[in-house]
Amino acid sequence: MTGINRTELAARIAADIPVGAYVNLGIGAPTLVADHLPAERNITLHTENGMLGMGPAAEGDEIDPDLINAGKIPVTELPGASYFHHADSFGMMRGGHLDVCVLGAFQVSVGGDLANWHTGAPDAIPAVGGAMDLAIGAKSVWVMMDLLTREGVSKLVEACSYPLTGVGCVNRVYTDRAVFAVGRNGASVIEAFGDTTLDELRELTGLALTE
Amino acid sequence: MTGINRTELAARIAADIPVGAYVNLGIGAPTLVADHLPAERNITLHTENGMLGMGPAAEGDEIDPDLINAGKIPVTELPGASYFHHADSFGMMRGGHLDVCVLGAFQVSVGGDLANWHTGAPDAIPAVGGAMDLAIGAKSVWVMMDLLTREGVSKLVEACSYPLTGVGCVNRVYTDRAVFAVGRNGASVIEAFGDTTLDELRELTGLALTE
Amino acid sequence: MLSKLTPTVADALADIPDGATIMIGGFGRAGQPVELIDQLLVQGATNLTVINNNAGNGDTGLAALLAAGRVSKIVCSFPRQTDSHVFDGLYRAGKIELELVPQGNLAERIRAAGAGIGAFFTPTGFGTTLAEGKETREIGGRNYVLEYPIRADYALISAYRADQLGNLTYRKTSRNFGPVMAAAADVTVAQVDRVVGLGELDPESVITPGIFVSRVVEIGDRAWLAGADVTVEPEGAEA
Amino acid sequence: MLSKLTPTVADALADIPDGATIMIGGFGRAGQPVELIDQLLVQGATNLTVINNNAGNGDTGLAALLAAGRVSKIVCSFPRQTDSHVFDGLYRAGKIELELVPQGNLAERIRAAGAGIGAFFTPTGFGTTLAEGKETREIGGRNYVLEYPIRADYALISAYRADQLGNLTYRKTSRNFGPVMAAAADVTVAQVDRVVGLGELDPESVITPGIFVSRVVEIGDRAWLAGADVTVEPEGAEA
Repeated sequence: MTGINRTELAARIAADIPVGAYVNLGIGAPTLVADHLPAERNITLHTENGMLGMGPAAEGDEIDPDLINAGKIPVTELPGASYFHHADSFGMMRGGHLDVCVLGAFQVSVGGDLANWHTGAPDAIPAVGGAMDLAIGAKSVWVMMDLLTREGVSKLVEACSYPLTGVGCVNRVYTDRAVFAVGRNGASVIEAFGDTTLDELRELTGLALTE
Repeated sequence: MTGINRTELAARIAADIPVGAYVNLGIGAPTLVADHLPAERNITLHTENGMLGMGPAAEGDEIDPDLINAGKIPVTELPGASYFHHADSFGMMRGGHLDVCVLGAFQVSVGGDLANWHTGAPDAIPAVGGAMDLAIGAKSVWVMMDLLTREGVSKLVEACSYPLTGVGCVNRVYTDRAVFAVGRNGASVIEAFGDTTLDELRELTGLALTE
Repeated sequence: MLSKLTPTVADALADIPDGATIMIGGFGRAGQPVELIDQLLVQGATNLTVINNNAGNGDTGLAALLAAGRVSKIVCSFPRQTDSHVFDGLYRAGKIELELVPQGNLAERIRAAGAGIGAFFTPTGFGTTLAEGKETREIGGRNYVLEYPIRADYALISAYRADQLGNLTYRKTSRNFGPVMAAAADVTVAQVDRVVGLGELDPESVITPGIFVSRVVEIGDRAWLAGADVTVEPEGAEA
Repeated sequence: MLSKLTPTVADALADIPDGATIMIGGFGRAGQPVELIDQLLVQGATNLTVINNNAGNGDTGLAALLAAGRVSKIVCSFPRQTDSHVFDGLYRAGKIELELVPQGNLAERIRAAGAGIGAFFTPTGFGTTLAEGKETREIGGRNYVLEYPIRADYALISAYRADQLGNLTYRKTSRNFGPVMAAAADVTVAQVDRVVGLGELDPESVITPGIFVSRVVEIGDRAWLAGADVTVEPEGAEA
């Protein structure tokens, strides 16, 4: 039973992003996708704190405290960039203008529900940021995550047990073992990695996955 | 029985506009008010088609088809001007940021209802433009009009017979005979012009005006 | 490199089908996409719904499109003008449907479509005939009318400068409906005076980011602006 | 000539009363009105409601204001950060009230206050615990939550350049909440790096028109921007 590593997964996701797309990459692992988007594919990156045309992380003299991404990391500006205020930036997301948004998740349900903002722990300090906006913030919302927790429990589930970030908002789930389509018709396997089989995925997830 | 002419009325209105105010002057007679706002009073004019800091009408070489006012007349730009789009411009009005808006009217009721967009004639082609937005578009909404129609009928009324532009939105009515306050407490006379008396105004309008 | 630049207005509007809903920018002459409107007449699509602040005037542009019987419905704030005889005639003859919308509600409804807002409560129009039949609500002591988004299949707008990514700047009061319409249509076509090189537009001054623009057609400097580049006071202005 | 220029931050914030609702701009460090926040601590007003994207971090700025017990309620999207120990402690001790709002709803609710919108239907948050108890509605097959405007008595924001009329420009991603907050408060105080002469700001590039700004305080160039004027790539940037 094999899968792919995080770098390979980022490359796999990048390969599915259409040429010329406008894309928001969530904080954390999804930012790795940017490393696999060569300039000739003309992907424009959006950061919800008010910019289109975001370039790679800033280094050395490039670092400018007025130019950061949603993770508050200094970034750079590409030719053709533009700046706008927060209401315009989130309107851009809510209005469905971005083609793809890639997010991390605690859990995704077969129906496309997303849980990625809160573990549900009663003493946790809640913090949502832009998570719920990103969840409904693009024509296609893709999740990038490991299929299983460290304890071996599937994060692709029949119904999320963690508090929801969005309802029926996820279209695809990219994991280290397989790529899944989720939504109204339930979960199906788009591609299994390595020698992973559909039966294995059914066993790992406990879900009635279709091909 | 005397009153003041339109130029005097425009000057009278201008005198009531506070120093430093942001003001929208409606199409028609209200534009005359601009002639009585000297630069040292620091009044900023708004035009709802997307500009603050509008200057006088453009003449000769100043005329620029990209720079017009709400009446589609070429205007000029003063130092410190700014441009913005229609949603932002009407948000500025609706949000109560303008200090004063001066409008013409067919009728104003003692409660402050405004009728200035439609005569109610069944065969008229309706056209509202920004009238309903202007009616609720400033902290103070003032009407500039003759007190009587050419037929001698009062335009300050108990209740508007023409279709309404806004409900309870007018604060003051500046006419050739007197200035009235209108609103929840009904109509009162702020100032009568010339030798006009309160009794005359009551007779002309048929209203129980207070002082 | 990918580019949104489209060689001709004909290419830019070729795929507009019959029955399309089309936003057209402009307030008076300022911001009116003249060449795109003229091409829409040539292009032939019919049974159109047009969203514009006005309903055409004189006998050219939008008025010509109306006169050719190509517009079945118009959504606007101010159809009646001194020379709007084409619209007037069609309206009186019952040959065109009119949805009259207060100008600020029109702008905000278009903005709502672009920003993914499902509906909003506006004070404008409350208690008037234009709010008849609409849901109302008192919020915090003020009365509001519930209004819904207005979107379109196409938006035809005019801007000043563009780059190949579709980033746009406008000029003075010609900005008007352009930015909100660009965000509210499936396909936005912008005609611009000039296309500039990538990186030549100041990212701080881009008014419509390219994400909202599908196609850009360079028209060339307008006669009265010829010779005047990015200036505050163009020379050779016409009346 | 009248001017909104105010000599010191102390003058600019002198009239803030106890119990005031105060918006504070910024996303992370970008756009944070550092000097105004520090002055708010000096100024002494207490029982404040603060609207900000975050809830302070480290021990300075907003965190210091919280630590001094001056804030009774905070409205924000992301209070939990690696070094938000001041807020964390107050929250766990029940000493501060938190209204958690998804970031885009926060921005749109602030925008609604400035634009006179009574309430709006947003898809963000539908079906989540943050929408519990809120009115919902299905419109056109999509589910929405009704959200209300957020206004304030004061907005404290940071901008890049200003003129005496209060017209503002921003710099890069420091624009963030500034423009919407400026329009949503009764009194907006902007700290800026530099004030320029009237007419020096391009009217096409003014992001916040002066109508939304009550007071402007010139702070001077920030250290890492010193020597860099209106440039795309400042020299001497710090980490």
